[in-house]
Amino acid sequence: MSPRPTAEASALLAALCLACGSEVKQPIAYDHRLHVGKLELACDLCHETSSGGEVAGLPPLSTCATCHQEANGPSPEEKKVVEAVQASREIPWARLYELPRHVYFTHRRHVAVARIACERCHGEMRQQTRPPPAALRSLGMNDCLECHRERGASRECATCHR
Amino acid sequence: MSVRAEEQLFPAPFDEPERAPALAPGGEGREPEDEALLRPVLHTTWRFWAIGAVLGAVALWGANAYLVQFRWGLGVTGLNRPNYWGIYITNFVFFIGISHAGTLISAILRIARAEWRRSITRSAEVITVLVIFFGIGNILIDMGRPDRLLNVLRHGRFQSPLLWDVVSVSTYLTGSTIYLFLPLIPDIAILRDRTAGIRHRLYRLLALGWRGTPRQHRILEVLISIMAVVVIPIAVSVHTVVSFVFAMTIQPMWHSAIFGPYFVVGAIFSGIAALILAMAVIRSVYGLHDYLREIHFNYLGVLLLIMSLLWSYFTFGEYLVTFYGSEPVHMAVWWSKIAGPFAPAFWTMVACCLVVPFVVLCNRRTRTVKGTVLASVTVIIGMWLERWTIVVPSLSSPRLPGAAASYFPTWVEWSIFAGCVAAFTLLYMVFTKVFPIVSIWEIREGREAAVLQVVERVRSYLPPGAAEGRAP
Amino acid sequence: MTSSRRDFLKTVSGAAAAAGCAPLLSCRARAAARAKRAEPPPKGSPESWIVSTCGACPGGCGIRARLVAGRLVGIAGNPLHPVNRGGLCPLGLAGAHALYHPDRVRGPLVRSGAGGSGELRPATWDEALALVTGRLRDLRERGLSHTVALVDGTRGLSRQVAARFLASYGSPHHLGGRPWNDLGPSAPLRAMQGVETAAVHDVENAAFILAFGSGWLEGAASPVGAARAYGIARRGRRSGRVRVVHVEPRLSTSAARADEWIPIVPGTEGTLALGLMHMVLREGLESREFIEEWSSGFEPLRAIVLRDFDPETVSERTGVPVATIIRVARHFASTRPAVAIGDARNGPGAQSPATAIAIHALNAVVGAIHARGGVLVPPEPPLDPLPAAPADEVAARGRSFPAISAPDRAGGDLSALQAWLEGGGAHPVYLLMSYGSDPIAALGGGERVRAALRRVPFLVSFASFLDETARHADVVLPDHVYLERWQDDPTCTPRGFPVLGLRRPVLAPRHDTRHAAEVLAQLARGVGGPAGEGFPWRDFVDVVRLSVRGLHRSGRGALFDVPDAEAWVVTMETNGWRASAFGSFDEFWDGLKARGGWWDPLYDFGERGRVLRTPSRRFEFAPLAGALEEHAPRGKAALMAAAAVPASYPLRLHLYPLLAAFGDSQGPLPWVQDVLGREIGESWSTWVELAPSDAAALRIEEGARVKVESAWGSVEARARIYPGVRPGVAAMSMGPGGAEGGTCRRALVAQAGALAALAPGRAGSARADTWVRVRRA
Amino acid sequence: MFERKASPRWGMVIDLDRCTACQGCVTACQAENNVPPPTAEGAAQGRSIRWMDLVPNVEGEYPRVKARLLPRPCMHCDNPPCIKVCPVGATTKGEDGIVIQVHARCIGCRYCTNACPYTLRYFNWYEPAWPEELGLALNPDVSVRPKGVVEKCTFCHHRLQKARDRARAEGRELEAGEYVPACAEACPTQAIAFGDLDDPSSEVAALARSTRVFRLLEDLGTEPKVFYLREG
Repeated sequence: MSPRPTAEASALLAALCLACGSEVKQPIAYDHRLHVGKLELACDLCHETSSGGEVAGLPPLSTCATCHQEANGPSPEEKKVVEAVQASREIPWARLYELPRHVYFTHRRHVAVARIACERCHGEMRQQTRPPPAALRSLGMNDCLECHRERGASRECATCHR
Repeated sequence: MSVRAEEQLFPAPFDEPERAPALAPGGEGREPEDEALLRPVLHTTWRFWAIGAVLGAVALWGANAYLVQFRWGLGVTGLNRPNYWGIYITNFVFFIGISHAGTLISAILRIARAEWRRSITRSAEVITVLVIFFGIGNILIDMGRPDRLLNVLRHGRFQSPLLWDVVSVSTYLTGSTIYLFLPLIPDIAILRDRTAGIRHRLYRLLALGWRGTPRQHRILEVLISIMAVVVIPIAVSVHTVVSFVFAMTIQPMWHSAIFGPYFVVGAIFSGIAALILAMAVIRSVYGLHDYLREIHFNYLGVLLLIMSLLWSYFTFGEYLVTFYGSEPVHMAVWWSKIAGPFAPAFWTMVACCLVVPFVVLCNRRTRTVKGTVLASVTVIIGMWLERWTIVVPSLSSPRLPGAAASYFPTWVEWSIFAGCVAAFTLLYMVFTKVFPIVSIWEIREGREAAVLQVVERVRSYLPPGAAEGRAP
Repeated sequence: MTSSRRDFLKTVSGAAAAAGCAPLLSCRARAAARAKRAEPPPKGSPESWIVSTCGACPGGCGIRARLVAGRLVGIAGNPLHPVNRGGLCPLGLAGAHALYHPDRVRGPLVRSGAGGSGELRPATWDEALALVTGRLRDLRERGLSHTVALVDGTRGLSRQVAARFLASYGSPHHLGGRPWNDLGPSAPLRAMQGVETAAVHDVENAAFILAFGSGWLEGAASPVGAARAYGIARRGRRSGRVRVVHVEPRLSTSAARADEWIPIVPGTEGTLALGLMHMVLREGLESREFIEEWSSGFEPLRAIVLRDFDPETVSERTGVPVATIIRVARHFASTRPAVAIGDARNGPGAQSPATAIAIHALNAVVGAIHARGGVLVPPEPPLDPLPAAPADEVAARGRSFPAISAPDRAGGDLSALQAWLEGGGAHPVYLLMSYGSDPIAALGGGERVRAALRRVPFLVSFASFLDETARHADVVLPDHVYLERWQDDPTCTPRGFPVLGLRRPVLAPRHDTRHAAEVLAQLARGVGGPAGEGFPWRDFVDVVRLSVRGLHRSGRGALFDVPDAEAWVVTMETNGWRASAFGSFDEFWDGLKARGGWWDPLYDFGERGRVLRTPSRRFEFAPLAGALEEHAPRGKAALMAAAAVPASYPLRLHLYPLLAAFGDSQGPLPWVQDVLGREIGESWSTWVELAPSDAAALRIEEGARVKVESAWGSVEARARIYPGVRPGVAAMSMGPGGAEGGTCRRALVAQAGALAALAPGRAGSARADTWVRVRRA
Repeated sequence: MFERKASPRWGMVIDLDRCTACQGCVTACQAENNVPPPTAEGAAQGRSIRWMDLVPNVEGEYPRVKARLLPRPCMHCDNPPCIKVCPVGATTKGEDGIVIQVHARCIGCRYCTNACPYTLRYFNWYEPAWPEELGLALNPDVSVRPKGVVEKCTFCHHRLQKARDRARAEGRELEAGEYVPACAEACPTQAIAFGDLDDPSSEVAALARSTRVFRLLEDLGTEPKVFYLREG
């Protein structure tokens, strides 16, 4: 047991810190603009549970494998994908968004029920040619509350905190 | 208490005539007279360091105990369910109560123009300012999440009596500090002129350019008067809202309408006792027998006696009313104090707060320095026990069965308590080393102007006829 | 308060000596004792539910296990299971802690120290199995196969596998070692009805319940089943609220829930039952129909009861006022249906068989046998039997030796085993296996019991937790816990409907453990000969599948379903149709897995032959009359003499069960431990309850440390003054047994030890006549 | 967006005539809500956390002794004394009447625990800890509380949210019985009924109108939403 006064100390920090910490490095420089912008793939094609689940989810290798059995172009990044697919090695995608432990959020409620566009919280991911090292939009409790106020959703503490 | 009542109550002269200083304005020759007041600031003996080291060690021990608690949680205390509050909250109420020593008493005496106040106000005000920190500190110590202190400001809810405390106590602290500082300015200026080096620079800064001009004096007097008036309602509010923390719940023997005045009376009571004790110590340690005289103790002793009776009246009322109400839940707490596990604390409290002070103080022959000090010591102990028997028994007898556990503080809690007392004493000592503990300029002012003023004032009380006609 | 003050003084004096870091050090020690902070599985992890059967106690409740990210994160009741219908007791709900318990045996253990030293070292399965197989083979080759005994706490197919093993191996010693609330053959049913099954009481339909002895709710064979039936009888049926009268020396939870509590002298419940019978007969309230048409041998009993058990005598003996006896008797006999419930427990503190028979006879006198709202005999589910076990001449010879068993004794086989080992046996026991049982704890533990077990040179345990027997074992072959294994769980509902619950693993085994039945098969194959041939199955699931084919073929009953479906099944079956179309066997099997089991919600009150299997095909009163006749020459005098108080031990010891203290198959679970004696506010300690008047006379204060002493030993306990204890009685709760030590183990265990110390090896008779004295420690 | 009818008023009715005091509810609650396993030391100090507790009350003298054993969750008062005193708004009452503790905001002053006349709020005296692997059984729907904060029964509010999410995602209203706290679900005798007190057709509303009904410390005016049905 370690004393964690500073770690969980701060309602201050924790509430504000949806995407804090150091830079997130992805194993492969995935191009959202190419996939989402140009090829017009839907977000939930890769982030499978983003409409109905609790977390959006990161794509399993099988999802990549549907297109990347063989190289579609010369990109060195794609080569890594193809190698992974051929070796049946899962790609260790890193999570960008980490909720504090006491915050409970479900995509189901926000995407399936409230039909909020992904951009509202995640910013213009479709414009990104490289994986961003941090969340495009850093969300805090006030951002949640603002949206809840706008949409007349519940602003009771227990809606998100347990 | 009106001015008149005050003076009738204390028929003795302000000072024995043969010792009365000359009325001439102060000059070179007078300096040595008040040198005794500057001596503690300018000269320090090894005894100071020795006592300071001991107190410092105890304070550090207390700090260490708090670190233990901070690291592991409040589990290191003896608290439990249902005894969620214990010694820390007792200390909080107790220390805030002690803080009424200074500002309130000094302000009342100032407004009442009780001339004998001049040598005691400073020492009283210092108690206030310093002890408030420990009052607030005990609340912080009691918090499960001291790291979330700022939540009180960010998310404060005014429906909670605890917020009233926060506002009231912080206002009181600010007011008291100003009220302590204002009368210090002329004395700082004296020190500024007597010191060199870093101390000189400090005093120069704090003296705010005081030169003692009549205009400055006038402004200072006005400010002090304003603060004296302002600080009284704040002080009353402080202990009222402290009592409201308890009274606003529906816990048996907390939920009481007289808690506000009861707590205020208790606070002044314990405050006077603390002041007497502090004066006695200063007087003997720094040899200020000429400034803190028998008469001061005598007068404060009478005040203490009055407060003791007032406090007893409230206590009697509180317990009698509960007894006649005979609500089972209240009676459970009542009995636990009268004849249950809290009976030792309760009856010691009665002995300390009523029996001893009454016997000692109502007799003029025992109302000496020693007598008042003895009474003060018991009152301080008794008032701590009073806070204890208010905070703990109500929690120990919850309404629903199944949550009964007894509470006794652990070494951590006792250590922190000891640390608080030691740190307070140490800070008080340090204060006496930095500033004169008896107001020099007020003493001088008293010598120079007050006697004439008083003569004038006393004359104004009397019917004009005969006296007017036969002027000397 | 005193202790904390003492701590304070201790700390202050210590602190005065030490430097400023002392308190930090003392806390660090505390930290080492405390465990780490834990986090739930990551949010958004997929979740699944698996239906299985609880195995924390023999109650046989259906459970649903919630799995998230490969972790068992919750257990809930199976709402389809007819025994519990979604409800669960603390033990079942804390099941995940049994799975993740720090005290589990994580792999095979082999003794490293001297015999009985309890020193064990980890071993491989190969090594441990070779050790046991070698011994078994050696004994068999030397013609000593009959010196092997197996104590068996299981039921259903696990029990059959053990029986098969012994049959082929050649030993007659298949001993019952049931946990003390298990449904086992009931003594009165055996004696008076000639039936070798458990009796169940149709609480759900009873209008009047007269409960004798301790805790029929918390000590029931299926606590959840009994509680559910109680709830229905109180408020869940149209026919009105049941009235409950509870007879016990202590105001137990059951007594507190009853409409009337009759405090009685411990061990005299049988006398009271006969006193009530006396009043019933004297007032002509007996069921003539049952007595004349269904029973035989009543007249001698009538004569004895009318002669010896008049209310005055009974009142003097039992301490129950005459007026109460008359009133309760009238109420009991004139309310229909009414049922008297005895104490179903076995083992230490259980009711004596004579008492159980007297209570059963009282039921018979008012016709509450095999009748709605009375005592029922549940039918067996139509399972396929396993093929006959192969045997050779060695096996046959071994089996011809006389068996260590005494099925009609209250302590059952275990006390017979103890007597056997203590020198009463025809031949020594060279190898003892404890299988689903902890014989040392079940016998009450204590030095005498341990010494008896130490006479067995080779002890094998299949325990999942290091229980008392395992500690003394030579080899421990750890079983899975119930959440990790396949098993059948035959049981019944309080209305007498047969139930077959299916237990299946909710998670892969966490440690290097093996299914005990499969290990037995492995041992058999290792021994070779017919024993090896007797187990052609790959694993235990195959055995279960083989057996439940019978259910499928019979077409009777139904898979578990919502309560509303019950009426449909009943309608169909009473009209002679198959209620359920099971489809193919695989479909049936999948249904069993998905729903949790099979049951048959029909109790045929017509089939008298099934429940009365005595030679006369009638209910026999003779066993009771015979037992009473033995005392007859002395008559009343004999009854009165037993009530004399031994001068040096003035208090009677009353042992009562706590629901949460069941389940001797697992380590104590902290949550369960914490709710143990909630009604008196004690949980982690050993305590003894005294009546205020006794405590005052002994000058014992509430919470004082006391010594409870009997002629056999003494134990330390905390005194609790409880107005709900009959004066002259010292009441102690029954712990589940087990050994000391371990992460979560505490005084609970000491409680079991208390019994051992006070009444060593006196299982079954401890309650009636253990006299103690209590004094300040 | 979220068109709503009048909010339900969740309440509980505990039928003491059915209850056998088995304490299944107590353990069900502890397992569901990640209550740290109690220890002997903690129990001796009166620090065990039981959001749902069995409150024993023994009255009278032998042989006329009556023992009443009351399962006691949070009363979820309509007029909760705890909320009034919280200095930081860490305890709130939702529209549906459930009184909730926000562990992330609580400063641990324990004013609410003292203001509650039922003493049913609990405090984390230490960092909660699980011996070795026991922590694997933690429920992901409920956060593990840090040391130094107050916690209490939430009527398993997380279950309400899950049920409501499911219903919304399927485009329907929440059905009766879809949201039940762990204690009510586990009760072997179905002594604990749970539902919308404002819905006249609900079981709880019907039971709450029973002549057997009483509430704990009713005279304090806290308006508890937990009702008891007395025996007999």
